[in-house]
Amino acid sequence: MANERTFLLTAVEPVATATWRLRLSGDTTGLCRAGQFVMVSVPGRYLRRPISVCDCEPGLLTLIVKVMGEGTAELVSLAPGTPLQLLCGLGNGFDIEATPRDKEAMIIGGGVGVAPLLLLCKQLREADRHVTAVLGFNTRADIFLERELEAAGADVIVATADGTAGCQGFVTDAIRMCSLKSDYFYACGPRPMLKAVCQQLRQAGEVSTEERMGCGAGICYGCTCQTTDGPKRTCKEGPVFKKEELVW
Amino acid sequence: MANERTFLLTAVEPVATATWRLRLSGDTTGLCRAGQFVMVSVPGRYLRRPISVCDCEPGLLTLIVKVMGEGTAELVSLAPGTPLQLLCGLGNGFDIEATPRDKEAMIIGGGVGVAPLLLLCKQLREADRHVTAVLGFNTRADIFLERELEAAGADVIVATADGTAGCQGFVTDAIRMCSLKSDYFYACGPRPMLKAVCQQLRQAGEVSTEERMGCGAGICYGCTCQTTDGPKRTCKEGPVFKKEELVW
Amino acid sequence: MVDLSVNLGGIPLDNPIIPASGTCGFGLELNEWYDINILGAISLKGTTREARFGNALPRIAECRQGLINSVGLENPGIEKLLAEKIPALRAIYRKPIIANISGFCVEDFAFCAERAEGCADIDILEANVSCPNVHGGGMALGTDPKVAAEVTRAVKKASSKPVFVKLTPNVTDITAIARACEEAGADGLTVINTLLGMRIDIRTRKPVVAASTGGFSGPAVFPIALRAVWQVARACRIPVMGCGGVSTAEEVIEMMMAGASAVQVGSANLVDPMACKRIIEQLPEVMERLGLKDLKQLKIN
Amino acid sequence: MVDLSVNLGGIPLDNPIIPASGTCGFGLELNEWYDINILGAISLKGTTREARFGNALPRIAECRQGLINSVGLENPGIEKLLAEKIPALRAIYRKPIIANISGFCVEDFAFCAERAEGCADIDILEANVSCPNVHGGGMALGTDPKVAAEVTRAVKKASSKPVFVKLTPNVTDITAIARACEEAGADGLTVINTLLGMRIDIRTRKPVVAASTGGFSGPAVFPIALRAVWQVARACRIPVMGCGGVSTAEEVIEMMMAGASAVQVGSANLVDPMACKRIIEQLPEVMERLGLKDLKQLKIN
Repeated sequence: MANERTFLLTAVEPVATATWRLRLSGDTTGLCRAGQFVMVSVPGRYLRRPISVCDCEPGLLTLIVKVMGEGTAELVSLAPGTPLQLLCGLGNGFDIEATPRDKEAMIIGGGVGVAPLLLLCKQLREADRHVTAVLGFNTRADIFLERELEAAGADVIVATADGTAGCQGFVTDAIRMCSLKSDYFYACGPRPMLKAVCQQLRQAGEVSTEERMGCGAGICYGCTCQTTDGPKRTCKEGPVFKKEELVW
Repeated sequence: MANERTFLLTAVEPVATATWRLRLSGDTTGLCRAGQFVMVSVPGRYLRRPISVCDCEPGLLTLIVKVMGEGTAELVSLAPGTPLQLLCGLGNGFDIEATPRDKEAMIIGGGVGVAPLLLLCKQLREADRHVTAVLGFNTRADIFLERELEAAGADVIVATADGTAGCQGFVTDAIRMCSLKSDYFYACGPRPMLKAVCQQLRQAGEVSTEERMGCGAGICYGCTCQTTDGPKRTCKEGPVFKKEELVW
Repeated sequence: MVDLSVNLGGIPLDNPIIPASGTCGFGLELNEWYDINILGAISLKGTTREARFGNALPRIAECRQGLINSVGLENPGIEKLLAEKIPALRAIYRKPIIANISGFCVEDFAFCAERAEGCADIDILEANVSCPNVHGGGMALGTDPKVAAEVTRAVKKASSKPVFVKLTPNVTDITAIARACEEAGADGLTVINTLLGMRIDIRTRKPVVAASTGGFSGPAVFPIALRAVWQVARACRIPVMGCGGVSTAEEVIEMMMAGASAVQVGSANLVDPMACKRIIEQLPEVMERLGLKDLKQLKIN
Repeated sequence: MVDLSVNLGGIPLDNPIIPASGTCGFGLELNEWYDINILGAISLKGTTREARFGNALPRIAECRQGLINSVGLENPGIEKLLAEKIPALRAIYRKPIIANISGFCVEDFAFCAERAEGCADIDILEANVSCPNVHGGGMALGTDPKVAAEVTRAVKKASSKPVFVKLTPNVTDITAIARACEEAGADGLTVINTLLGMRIDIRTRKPVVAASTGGFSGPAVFPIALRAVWQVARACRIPVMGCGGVSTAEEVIEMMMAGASAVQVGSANLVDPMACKRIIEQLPEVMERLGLKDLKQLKIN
């Protein structure tokens, strides 16, 4: 259930170009559904920032923050020891059970959208699903989480748009070139990537979408998107939607 | 000349009820005119706070802050080591030369208005004027700067409204009861005290007034008061006015 | 012990705190964060005759001490409000329910009021003639005293419930609109809705919200809201629900000193879903510090 | 190297930064903090026919990200402006001088404009029909398109100098006032003056400023100012000086994207007398980051 908790920022580490890993210590009880997000208060900014959970172990929350503007820049410049107020356990999260037991799950991420795949991978593996991770970045310097996903038991394929690492092209190119198969897919990343993935893959799947949010708690209706099942709040009924719900 | 300087807060010490001494280290060159004030930026507050200079030695500025509202409360709760942006050298300050050499100056303060008397006393003594300090407080627990003024060479008389220390009554009562004489006076404190002092004392003198300020730099005309010489800005032509200029 | 209760034009409230329309969904969303029975009342998301998706995304822009929203009255329509949303809320919530209704012409308001009349769970109707996010209606209805009065009369005629008209600050003289509504029979006024605002993304050179402009709210607008409440409370005899930028117990009391009988808390809920709870918990301490035993007759001149 | 120069309706400025009337005194006060010849131009404190003390004290109330002032047009009168203030300023300052004139009726404005006509050191007249702090005049003149147009015509008739009319945001439709001024011959518009605001001291239970209400300004009002500039720049062809809550170089560029030809910086000067200098120094870096070579044609649709 959604609630407010105070975490202590314990480390801020660069993991790729303009991309930082924030480690937070605090009570993580009941927060470990992959694909959920937190709303983080940034000192001096009015609105909280939605950030998807990258990893969650007892007492330790890991977030990946891409610096997009002044708010995120301030967030990654906070000193270790700073207390952070988080709204936790937001959104629906991924559906692990949607991949049949002992079957193949493909997890696909683009850019900072790779972040939630780590916890997702761990939970799929714990539930005895096979996992192939396909990660798309613009260039070698943007790559992050590759080794962590491997360590978590995924077969990892990297694609870079400029070919500086892995397959050259987008995640959809990598999937086609490597003839990757799966029974179900999970995707997170920029909208054009999500659209291409949904159009290319024949199997069922779900994607985590991103919209500019107000409250992150289903209250303001600022992030409502149209779905085949009517309007839905990205922060509440989402951010994960089934492939067939999405209207492109 | 007025300018902006950054000081480092080195100590915050309680000196009386809700009254704190702030010690700041930084460049004090040219800032040592008694009766001038600084405008202090308080984190999270829009307007700066005007605070009169209590003492000024090379590299060290001393301010006395009375907690009146949220802004001043935040100011005295800042941690030593916090950098503070100050607009310095504001206002006209006291006129030391107005007391003839080797003559008697009376310096009169009420409540937090006692603060600027320390630097004033030091400068009068350096310029070979005799100094009697008359300090008025509500009660014993409010008293501050008594010993510092004695150490600076003043004869110090304290009055408390409730009689818990020194003479019972207001500064005007103490002056009358002790038959204190002087050739010139300087006063700083609440408006009713300043009015009573100006009406009771026959000799010439000057008083430092207080008004709610916007900029403190003569720019906004928020603190203009009427004087016998026309409207004057408290922050610029003041805060010190000759007794005969004041309109009560 | 201090007494937090207030009287909103004959309706007793346990305390003056009311989450504002559009910042608490239909109640259940807020109840996930705390038991909403602690509230004085609740004002539900603005509802129109037909369901609406609202404006294109993005609909949110951040500002200093505030935000711009251009949601544009997304809502499931009055029938779904009455058939689903209100019964679901009433099942868990015992305090007054304020149904906020909106429309694009006088008839829309009359229709919604008439439908709401049959719903015993609605305690107050709030007629929103001040939404800045819809074209040909919304705010336009609330900027002309004659039209605002017409809406008021139509709603009053269709309903026996107490009717509060929610006013826009985007006018030359809010007291003229307020008096027109009072003369037309309004039982009270909600002052104020959002201010028309805008932000541009200097990187993309486009307005931040797709609708270009939107409603600006948050602590930044508090001094404007307070002034409007003070003006309206002096100009009218009917009660005022103060609204605009309130996020602390001190600001609640300041609003009531300006003349508000109850206080709506809006944007604060969006950055802190527990804002109303915190304010209600802070109120006794602030009242004690100020020497206030209750919240009656705080209004100044 | 980036080019900071702009053209304000035919008047070339080295850069778009202009300290707003009422936030830079008569120029010399600001020159104590830095050499004001770095400014694009300067708009002097509002001046009336006769000298004025202004409103009773206190005149200042703090707000979140802003302040309320109720100075009430304190000024030495037009004769002293021309005889003392402007010659003293011109002795040390070579850039355009904007004389801000105000009054309580059309004739007051005509009188000031006529007197200013003889002063070659004044480059632009700014007719302030929007001061919220004086009764029976001030803002009242700027809330009616017809009256605003009358003031504009009177000032234009009395003077051959470029005339900018400074508009109030406290109106239902600022574009109606703007268009009326344009049709009456205004050479440009300053958008916006302060918003009517209020604060109450909950300890003393009195309004913080003696005049009860005052003009609210500061970063809090930026989204409202930006919206007004955007609306006016779309509705009129004459140039707009954007004004309201600007305190960073980024906000200057946002204002210009909304349609401002130059940007006035107001309250920022009161908390930081060096604000304009800092903004001018920041501008090149921000422009380079955005890939802007100059500040021309930034306006979006």
